[in-house]
Amino acid sequence: MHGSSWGLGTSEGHPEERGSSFIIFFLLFLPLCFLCLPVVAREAPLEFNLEAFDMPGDGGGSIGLRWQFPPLAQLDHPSSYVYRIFMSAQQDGEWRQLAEFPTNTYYESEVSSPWWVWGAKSPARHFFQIKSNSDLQLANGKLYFFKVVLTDGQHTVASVVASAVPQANLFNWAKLNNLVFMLAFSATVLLWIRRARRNPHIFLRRIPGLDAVEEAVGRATEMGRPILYLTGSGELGGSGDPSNLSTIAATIILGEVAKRTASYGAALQIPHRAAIVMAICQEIVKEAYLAAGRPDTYKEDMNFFITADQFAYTAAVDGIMLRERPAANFFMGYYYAESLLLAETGATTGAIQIAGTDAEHQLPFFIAACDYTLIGEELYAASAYLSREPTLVGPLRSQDIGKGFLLVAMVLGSLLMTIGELLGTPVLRTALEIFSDFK
Amino acid sequence: MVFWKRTLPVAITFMLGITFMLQYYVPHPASEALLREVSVWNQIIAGFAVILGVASLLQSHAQKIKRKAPGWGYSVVMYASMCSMLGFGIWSEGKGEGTAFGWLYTYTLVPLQATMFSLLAFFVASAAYRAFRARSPQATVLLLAAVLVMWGRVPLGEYLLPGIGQVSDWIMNIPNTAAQRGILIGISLGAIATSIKIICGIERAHLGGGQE
Amino acid sequence: MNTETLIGAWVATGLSLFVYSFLYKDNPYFKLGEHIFVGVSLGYILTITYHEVIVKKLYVPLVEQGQWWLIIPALLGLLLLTRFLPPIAWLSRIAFAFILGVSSGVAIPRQLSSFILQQVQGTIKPFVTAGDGGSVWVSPATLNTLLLLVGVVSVLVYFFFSVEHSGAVRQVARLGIYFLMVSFGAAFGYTVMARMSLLIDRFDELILYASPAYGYATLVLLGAVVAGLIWWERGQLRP
Amino acid sequence: MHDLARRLLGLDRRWIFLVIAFGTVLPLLYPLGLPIRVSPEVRKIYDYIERLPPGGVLVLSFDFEPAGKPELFPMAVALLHHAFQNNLKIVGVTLWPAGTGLAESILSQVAQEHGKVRGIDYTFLGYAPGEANAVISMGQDLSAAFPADHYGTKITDLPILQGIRSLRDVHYVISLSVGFPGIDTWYVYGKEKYGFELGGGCTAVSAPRFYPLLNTGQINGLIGGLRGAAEYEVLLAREGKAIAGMDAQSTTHFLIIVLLALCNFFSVFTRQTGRTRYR
Repeated sequence: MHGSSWGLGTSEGHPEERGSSFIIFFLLFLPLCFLCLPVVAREAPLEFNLEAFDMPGDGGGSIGLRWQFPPLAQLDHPSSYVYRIFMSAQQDGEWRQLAEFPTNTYYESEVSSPWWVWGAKSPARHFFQIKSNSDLQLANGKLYFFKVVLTDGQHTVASVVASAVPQANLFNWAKLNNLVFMLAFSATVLLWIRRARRNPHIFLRRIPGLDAVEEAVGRATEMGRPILYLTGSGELGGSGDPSNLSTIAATIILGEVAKRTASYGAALQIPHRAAIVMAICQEIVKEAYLAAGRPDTYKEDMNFFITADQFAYTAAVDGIMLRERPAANFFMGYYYAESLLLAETGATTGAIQIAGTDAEHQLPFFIAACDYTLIGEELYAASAYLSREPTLVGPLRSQDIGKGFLLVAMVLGSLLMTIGELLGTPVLRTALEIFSDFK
Repeated sequence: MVFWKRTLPVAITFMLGITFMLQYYVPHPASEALLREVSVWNQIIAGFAVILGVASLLQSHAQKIKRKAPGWGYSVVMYASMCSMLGFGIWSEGKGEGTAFGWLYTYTLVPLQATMFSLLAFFVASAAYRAFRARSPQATVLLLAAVLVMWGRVPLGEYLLPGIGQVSDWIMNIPNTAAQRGILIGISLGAIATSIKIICGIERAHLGGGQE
Repeated sequence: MNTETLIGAWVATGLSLFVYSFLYKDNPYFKLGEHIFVGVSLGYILTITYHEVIVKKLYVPLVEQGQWWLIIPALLGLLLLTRFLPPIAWLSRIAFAFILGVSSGVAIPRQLSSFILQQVQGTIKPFVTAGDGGSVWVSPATLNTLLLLVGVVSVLVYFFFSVEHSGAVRQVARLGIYFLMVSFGAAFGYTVMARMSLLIDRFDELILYASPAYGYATLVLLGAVVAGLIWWERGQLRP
Repeated sequence: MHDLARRLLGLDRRWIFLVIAFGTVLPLLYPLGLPIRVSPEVRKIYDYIERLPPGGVLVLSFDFEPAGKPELFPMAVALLHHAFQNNLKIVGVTLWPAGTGLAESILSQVAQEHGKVRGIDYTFLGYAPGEANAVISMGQDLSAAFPADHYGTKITDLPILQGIRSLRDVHYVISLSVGFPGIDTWYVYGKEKYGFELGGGCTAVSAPRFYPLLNTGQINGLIGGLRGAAEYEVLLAREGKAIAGMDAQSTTHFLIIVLLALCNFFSVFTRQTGRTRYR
């Protein structure tokens, strides 16, 4: 195994170069690696086996040093000894001391680097990293020499000189798992969008909140009272607006509600804050009435504009609720502080209230004041379910796959971790590093 | 024209998206320099985006004044206060200490915004009394957790019932963390999926604006 | 106390009371306060953006330090503003394409690292603690670990949309909804806490301004606003 | 009973407004001074600052605007007192344009109290636009992100920033955030790559959201809301606005609890029958 190269004291087999081939290697022979762990120095007395190498996966300017514990017990007062790290630009000239530390610090086992980059971390080795800083500049591509000295002030034992070249790396192997997950998830998303295009009827469960629509409309018809539908405070004006997704979802669900009111013959009122959203809703409602076969009952003034102003709009809608006493209120889309005032007034009029939002700060209030609330992603799912739009259905499906994968990973991972703990072996913990984040 | 209006923007998004997605994995100084430069560029563009956001609001108020729509006088007030803030701001070079610009900020903007948001305290109270009913087992659990947390996070609560502070700490640290973590993982998968759609040109809502 | 502070206190108090008059009902004083607020905040944001971005990050490096390549983001920024010129509004798409391309690309791996890998890593933990000499025990901490895992998993199951919620899935999802409700309850409590803190701060300041040092600003202006509201209500009553 | 309950529930809400107003004003005028327990998440930030070496650089990001002032201003003041007492160097910055004025005035006020000099012991870099991009560019190269500080001094001429080329070189970053951009931005686009230690302060509204990050150590501590600020003041033994507000916080919380209880009590008598509940 590569254990033999550790004693060479040169820069040859540094982890970065070995990276790619060793990934496959380790995946297959992981258990074997651990059998090789106890490689403690048994050879010559006070041999450090110092090794210097370019630190893997960085932009350069950094060198790693590792060496085995010398048998300290041979010394007279082991605890009085310290390590000193020296560096030089020439093989045999001008040594500069970089650091001094006690012999019970800087272990290799403390290194946070995954097994597919670092291999097995021996508990019998020290590790020290030298980095460029304002005092010290390590130039990429230049050869540097290092030695480690063990000393108690009077006696000194020096290691052989090791050398290495800092390099700017092209790939951060520690991020390999991140890249693999990213590629896998991207592929899943694109694949399922394609599948949804071919077959838009991929199974999606019905969102229970949508059943409430039926009942709410029925009740309104019975009582002869209108239904009030709000699309929230989203604008649909430009890019990057967090409220876009939920506002679009709100307009899609409006289509479903309008189909029901058309076939039952209930009145529908949709007060607006944003002109663009209103224009879109007019189209959607008109289409819904057409689809329900009741274009005659469609009225242009079902959608009406109040004002863009937050509190004036809220006061006006509250006024409508108190005067007309709608049988059902729908609050879909994105909401700010107005949610409280709207839901409160609606609750006091005794209307059935159905809310749906991804505005996390408003969710608790809606849940407490409404009869049914679509929580966050449920709102998107409801719109995908109703619209069957491939670009909504596909990602929803792929997100489910992602969630399923992570869920299984978490459950199995925790079980394996527990078993590892019971058996007292670090192997399983190390293997689970594929679900960890490394820098 | 389709090239300029549709193909080119989609191509730009795709190329930059892939480049910066992969940049993350490449520690080489050249790749880092690219990230540095583009992050500075994006900051400058973000400055223009602020103007874009403000301007659309100004437009709607300008129209209100032009049409003499009801309440247009308030729009005039809005313009006047904006212009005075802007005028003093340019004059004092954006420095707040000891300038008229700083005075306007401290005595108009700060109290107005803070007071606006403090109205919500009153609304929460009245909604608590009139609307927040334990109408289902789930809502009951929500309200109970709310009461425990409200009780446990104030000195009087801990004085009346020693130990309740630890209970509310536990709620925050275990069940709340679990649920928020589930939500966070779900939302992040959704956000990543959306980013992928944008990069691949499947999601083009941001390319609205201007006729086809 | 200097004159600026005194005038400032009166102005701040007056504007705060204008806003609070909404608690009575929507009225012209509130609308006035609201529009002044929108105006000054727009003016402030524009000023800061002008000085901190256009001058400091663009003009100075570009003109004084000769970083000519900053002309590219400046042009892209200007393209953004073509949104207001309908015939060439489509040019803004190029700028949006640039911003969104970069930000989406930058976001994907970082979100994966921060919110998925880190969170999954934080959930995968043993349910037992190993002690010295091969002993193993279960502690409240490890029970919490188990509870955390159960919570995360059941919430994720609740947000599964391509699986029918029946049988075991239904039970797990139901558990998930209760975790969600506890969390929303906590959020509810914390939101109440935040809102009350805002109110406390405002009242603290109004009490300060009610002192003789500030010429009883709060009390005088409170009287004035109430009188104003009565006068306005009377005007409303008249046909 | 049914009618009475309905009438009581239908009470004009302005009465409730009045109750809340009195519940806030009275304890502010006549404080009780009840003891405040310090939670572990706040103590962690305090302890971390205690352990920083004198002369260490703390980046304090004022990611809020006036709406967050009631909760985050006392927090910022307490943190600044603590940092200046321990002779840390403070670099202020904000990701929110409307936070500029507040950040500027808090920093210079507290610095003055401790006799600190601008440019040597502290500085304010100003508003950084572009949210994620702002953090990334500071992480890549501070002088590219901020050619000059808020007062127009060139970054390279500032003594405080000698040896600080990017966020990689700072000892601690604390984001006081009112929403997005804020703590998450500093983690996802900052600590994730540049490896500095990150602490968070936030309004109570957003606090529950940050507990998963606290649990994994992605942020090393969290000061949540006015209560968190009060705990910090207790640790510092320096009474400020947050401790003073705690009694009013107590009474208002209990008022809300009573209102909730009344609402649910009355609604038992008014509950309409025949309504199906969904979920």
